[in-house]
Amino acid sequence: LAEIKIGAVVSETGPASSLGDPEAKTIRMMVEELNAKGGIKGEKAKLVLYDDGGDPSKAKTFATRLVEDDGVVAMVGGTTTGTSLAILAVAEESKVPFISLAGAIEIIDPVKPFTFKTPHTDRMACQKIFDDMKARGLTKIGLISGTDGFGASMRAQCIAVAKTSGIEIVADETYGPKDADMTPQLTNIRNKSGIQAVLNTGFGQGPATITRNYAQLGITLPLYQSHGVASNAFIELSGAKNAEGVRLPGTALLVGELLDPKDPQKNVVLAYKANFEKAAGGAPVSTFGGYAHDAMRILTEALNKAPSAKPAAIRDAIEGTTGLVGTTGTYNYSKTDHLGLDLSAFRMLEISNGGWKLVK
Amino acid sequence: MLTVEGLRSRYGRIEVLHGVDLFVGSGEIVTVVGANGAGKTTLLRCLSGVQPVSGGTITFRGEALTQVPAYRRVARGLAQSPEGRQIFTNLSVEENLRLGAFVFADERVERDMADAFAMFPILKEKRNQLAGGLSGGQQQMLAIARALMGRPACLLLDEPSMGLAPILVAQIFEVVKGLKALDVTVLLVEQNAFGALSVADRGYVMETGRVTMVGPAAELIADPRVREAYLGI
Amino acid sequence: MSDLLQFLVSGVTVGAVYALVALGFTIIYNASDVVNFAQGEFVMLGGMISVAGVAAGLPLPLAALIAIALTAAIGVALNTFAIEPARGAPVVSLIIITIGASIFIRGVTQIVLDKGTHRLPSFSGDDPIHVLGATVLPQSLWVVAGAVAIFVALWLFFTRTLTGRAVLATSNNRLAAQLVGINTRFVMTLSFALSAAIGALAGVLITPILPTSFEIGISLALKGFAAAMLGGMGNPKGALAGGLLLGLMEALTAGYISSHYKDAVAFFVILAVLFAFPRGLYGSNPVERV
Amino acid sequence: MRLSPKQSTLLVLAVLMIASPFFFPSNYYYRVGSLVFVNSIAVVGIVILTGYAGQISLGHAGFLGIGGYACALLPAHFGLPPALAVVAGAALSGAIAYVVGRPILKLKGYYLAVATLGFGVLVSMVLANEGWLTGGPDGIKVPDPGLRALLEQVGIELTNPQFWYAFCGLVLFIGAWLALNLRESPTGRALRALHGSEVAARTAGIDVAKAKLNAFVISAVYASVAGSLLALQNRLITPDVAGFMHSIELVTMAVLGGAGSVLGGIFGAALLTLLPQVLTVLQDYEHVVLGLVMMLVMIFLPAGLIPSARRLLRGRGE
Amino acid sequence: MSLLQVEGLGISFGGVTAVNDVSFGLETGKIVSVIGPNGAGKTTLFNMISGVYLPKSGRVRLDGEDVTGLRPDLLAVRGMSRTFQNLQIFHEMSVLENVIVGFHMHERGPVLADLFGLPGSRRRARAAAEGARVLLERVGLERAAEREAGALSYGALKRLEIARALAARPRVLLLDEPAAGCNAVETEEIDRLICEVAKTGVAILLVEHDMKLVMRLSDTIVVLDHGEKIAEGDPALVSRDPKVIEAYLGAGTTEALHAHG
Ligand SMILES: Nc1ncnc2c1ncn2[C@@H]1O[C@H](COP(=O)(O)OP(=O)(O)OP(=O)(O)O)[C@@H](O)[C@H]1O
Ligand SMILES: Nc1ncnc2c1ncn2[C@@H]1O[C@H](COP(=O)(O)OP(=O)(O)OP(=O)(O)O)[C@@H](O)[C@H]1O
Ligand SMILES: [Mg+2]
Ligand SMILES: [Mg+2]
Repeated sequence: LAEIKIGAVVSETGPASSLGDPEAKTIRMMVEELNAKGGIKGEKAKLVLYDDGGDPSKAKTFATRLVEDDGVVAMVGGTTTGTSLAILAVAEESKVPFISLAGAIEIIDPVKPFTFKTPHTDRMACQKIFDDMKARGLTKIGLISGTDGFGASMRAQCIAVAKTSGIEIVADETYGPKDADMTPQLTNIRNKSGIQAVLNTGFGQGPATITRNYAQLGITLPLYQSHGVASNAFIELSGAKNAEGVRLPGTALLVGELLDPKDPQKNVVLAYKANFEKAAGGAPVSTFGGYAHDAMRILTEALNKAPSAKPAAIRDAIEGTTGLVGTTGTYNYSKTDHLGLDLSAFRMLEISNGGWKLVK
Repeated sequence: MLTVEGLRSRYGRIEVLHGVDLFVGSGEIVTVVGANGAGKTTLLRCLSGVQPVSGGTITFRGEALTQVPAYRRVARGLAQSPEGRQIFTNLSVEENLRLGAFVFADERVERDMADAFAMFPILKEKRNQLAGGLSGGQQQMLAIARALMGRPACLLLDEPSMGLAPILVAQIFEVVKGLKALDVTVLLVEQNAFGALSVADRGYVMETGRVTMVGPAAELIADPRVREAYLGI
Repeated sequence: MSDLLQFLVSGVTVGAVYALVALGFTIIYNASDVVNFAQGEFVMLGGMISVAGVAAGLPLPLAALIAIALTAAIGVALNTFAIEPARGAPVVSLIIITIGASIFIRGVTQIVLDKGTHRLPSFSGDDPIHVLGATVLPQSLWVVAGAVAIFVALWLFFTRTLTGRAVLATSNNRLAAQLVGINTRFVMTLSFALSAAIGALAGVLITPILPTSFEIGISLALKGFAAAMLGGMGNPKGALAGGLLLGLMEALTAGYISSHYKDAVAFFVILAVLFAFPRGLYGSNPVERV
Repeated sequence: MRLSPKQSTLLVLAVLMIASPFFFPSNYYYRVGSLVFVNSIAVVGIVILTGYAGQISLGHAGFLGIGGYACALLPAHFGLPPALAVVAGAALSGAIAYVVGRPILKLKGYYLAVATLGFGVLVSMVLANEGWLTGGPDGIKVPDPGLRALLEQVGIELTNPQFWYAFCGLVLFIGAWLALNLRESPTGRALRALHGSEVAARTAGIDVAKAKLNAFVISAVYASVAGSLLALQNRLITPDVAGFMHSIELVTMAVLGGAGSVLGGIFGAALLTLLPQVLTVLQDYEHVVLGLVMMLVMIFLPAGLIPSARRLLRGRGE
Repeated sequence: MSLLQVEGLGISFGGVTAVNDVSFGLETGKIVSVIGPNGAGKTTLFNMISGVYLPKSGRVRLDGEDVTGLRPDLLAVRGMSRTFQNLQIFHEMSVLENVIVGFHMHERGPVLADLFGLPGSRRRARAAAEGARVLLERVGLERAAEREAGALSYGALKRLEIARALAARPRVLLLDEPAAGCNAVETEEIDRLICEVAKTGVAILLVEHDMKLVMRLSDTIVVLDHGEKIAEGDPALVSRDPKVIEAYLGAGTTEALHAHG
């Protein structure tokens, strides 16, 4: 009996481990599930997963290994934009389809034949946040971002998007991802005259520190965080009291129970949440695990649809994905769109009483 | 007091002591002379336990010493003023002396220190200065004084007269003689063979890791071979 | 004015965190000239083990005590099984051992505990204290008090106790230390135990401010190392001053110049200080005659 | 005929380089091999600086970064061919090392370490923060140097990994040869002498400051070339290459292999590059085992892989 | 004008004057000894002359040229070389290499030539190695040439330092207690060596506590006490100077000296 080998390269450890760890867990879990259900057309799927520690050079090496040595037919992974760019170079050169889990738009723009991605772009996140701000009449905002890839890239996107969406960024501060205190930056932001809201782009523990410092300084302006913290862990680290009222764009994943029963994502989301929490020993789901979930769903479906388990055939099948409902949104790939999501997939969430609330 | 039998020691794979036998009686002053590289320093290092022994035994005051770790030997009455002085350069002169009495933190330390200062007044003058700044000879004095702070029953001196002014060389040999009166046993390694043999009761001659001659100091001084090879007369 | 005060508060808080780590470096360094790159892991262990203890239902003080004791034991084990067997190896080799140990400890923590990020509850609540328009979290006061207390203890240890002197003597001249009857092996064991315990205590104190995870140790060690060198390695005074100075520089740069380059400015100042004082602010200048 | 240590080192190196591919089951091993070579090039530089001259740098990855980014930025902004960018990057690194080294090398031991660390942090910070120029934390694309195409025109067809294996191997070989020449030369001896005693070196007529600076500049050039090769074969460079962790890794490689030995440095680089590849099968236990191996090597071979092994072998010979 | 002229040199450490206003001269081919009690400032004087310490006052002239405070390596180039009381050995290099380093000024060349192993560089290195072997033979260490220097006994290291200092082919040689750690017979060998060197026209400045050696070798003796020059003159004169006897020699030694001498 032949095996279908699927490759994965994620940043399970290293600076992006809070993203990569749930991704790795999800990928492992879903391959198990797949095999438990009988595999693909009767063939078992075998997962080869490597941890790149967040280092693009390592990611490239592991991608090469997957393709050249392990002989995988498709790859998922690339937790950060840097690692994704490294992997996609290998994917394109060796013509093996790759579904990236990172945010930056350059991964799929311009479209490359073998590269796809599941997360929203950070540009879309900025758009979503700014839309919500404008709806509340907030147009003068302060920006604070982490200096890591995620924070810096989203900062750049938000500055670009702000120009066209009538938002004025009057303060632009940064912090290191492991800094212990951000009160000086927040003090400066608070002091900007006419400022109406604050947006933080970042992931990991930094945003939690921001949120606590925000409360410490008694700043009452609305605080927006990015989708990088869309997980219950964020509320825990920030303290529910401090996080009260914080808004962020997230996926349906965190608010599965609150979704309209008719919402097509509801079942997908609840099922993934239940499975993940069981498999991960109670660790809370995060948006990032969701991206991996969607990537695996897309890949599984393509494997089932494809006439053969050859990379080229799989690629074609992935590109043909339409109406696939994932935790992040509904995917419709095409020759010209390897992202397959639109803004509607993002939902504006608000933290309320230590839990999540959908902003209507 | 101190008996060494068949002592062997090596640096890496090269053996430099090939079975040394040596005996120091209680209250005796015994000197070891020998050319550069004969193994005198290595012998003393073995006695203090800072050099691994690969064969033979050391017995001190009737007890086997070979297995006793270096730091326990001071408390048992064995102190050394080592070659190259080995003072604590980053600590003050006074702290060096106090550490000499590390194993006996009691009132007698102050008295001993006063004695040491009486012996070497310059050390008292420089007591609060970092020992690393002392002149070579001053450091040598400090090393000797520090060894005495260890209240040795048996004192091991490795070339104590090195770098000392002639006046002090004479004084050091006086001190050694004086120790005898205090019932301190002394094992003295010296290049100043004439001086050493003059104060010693007995002497050993070492050549390339072996004892080649042994006898009362007076006899050795008179021995033509010793006179030619070590006294240069 | 209140802004300046807020920046200072922030700087002192962060600086105290750095100082705590830097203080941990001093003992092992003073005993062996080795900068123990696993010091950050001791801090991490203090936090992570306490977190696990609290999660298992223990009261925080008990969990903290267990964390400190366990970490000290790990420090001793590191010395016994890795540093002591390599005695006589060049200092760089010993440093590499500590780097290996830090990777090892991180790996074990990730397996035995978890990969998550955790926070301990603040010791005296999260209600900010207002002072002249600035706000301070009570936990910051705990951290500062901890740094000062450890500093005083270490300073007394090294200047007032014979054991402290023995530690210094051991690194200055291990051979001579043995010759005067110092059990250098015990000195090393003690140093690792104390360093690890100080690290763990630091971890307990800072985890309510700076959430911990198995990977937090490296960045803490880096900053702590920089702080210790700024102040002068080996001197508790230097560790405290270096830590606070580094924290203040970062906060004031973030406040008045630019948060983008706050770490850069901090390193610039370190470089500038070292050019003026090649052994840090309080580093001792060894006199070696030739 | 008896071979000199230099000749035997080069012979061992050449044999390993040429023979290894016969055991490669797939193209991927060329990739790993070329990474070993790239790391080795940087580590040989560290061997000169730390092994010969005893000066510790915890910021050498900064020069890797400069070399790497030179290959990305010079072609993009000045239209320089990537191959020339390697040279320009090396020259730039050398020049920066010259300027930075002058004041920094007055410091000693850990103080030098923290100053170089500061330099490395500054470099990686500029690379990460000045996104408009450098592409920010996610890095920037590097153009293809077109050397492989050139080879194809003369009829040599290699896959991408094969090409880089051969190319990096060649550069390493040259780098090792230079470092070995240096070791037994007056300049190299001066470096090793000042490692032993600066005062004595001075009174022997050695301009200590200049000698250290020479070593610093040479090692910076090595690091820079390594960075360039890494960037060119990855076709991507990110600020991580210049990061603190990477600097530590380089020093670790050098010390594990045996700080004063060129062959040792190369073996250290090979060990730390290959080990993570091998350990992937252990999954969660990867780091545990990696840390353990590092400790064990240093405990049982305290002078590093090669010097300690030599000592053991010599012992058996007697 | 003397080859080496010391004029009013002085220095202090933490307020304590170590050397104060010391002057003397040294001619080609002559041996001048500096003696004095421990801590008199002899080594400090050497350190100032050889550029290790920067004097607080006074001048050092070499060939009439003011070289005060010049870096040791620049002084070495001008022909000054020395040994150290506290041994400064390149422990991890071989005994032979230690001496070759002494040849540095004569074997050095462009860095690039060394990197590329150009023939010139190799030739210079070979010449230095040959010269070094000859010197090792002169100090009786030829059998230890390939050993690691750190493995030598103290007395052997002392002689290694002399060989290294000679390798620089100095015009002025400063020897700080060269016979310390050597027995009477070994001291005689050093005695002979110093004589030979002086005969080749090297000016030698010697610090030594072995009075027999000093008395036999010196053309002139300078006596320091508490950093001040208290006497200067030929050996016979100085050894009878009551000030010198009181501060330094002690009565017994003088008798012994004259008895043997
Ligand atoms: N660290 C070492 N490693 C290897 N060999 C050594 C070491 N120390 C000393 N030796 C060798 O051991 C032998 C004995 O040396 P030791 O120092 O004991 O001689 P010594 O009699 O004290 O000589 P000296 O009168 O010069 O002090 C010598 O051949 C020396 O080269
Ligand atoms: N770097 C220093 N720091 C402090 N004091 C110093 C320093 N260098 C020298 N001294 C002091 O200067 C004085 C002279 O020392 P020096 O070493 O020159 O004496 P010396 O004549 O060589 O003595 P010896 O015969 O013992 O070698 C001593 O009292 C010494 O303590
Ligand atoms: Mg000896
Ligand atoms: Mg002197």
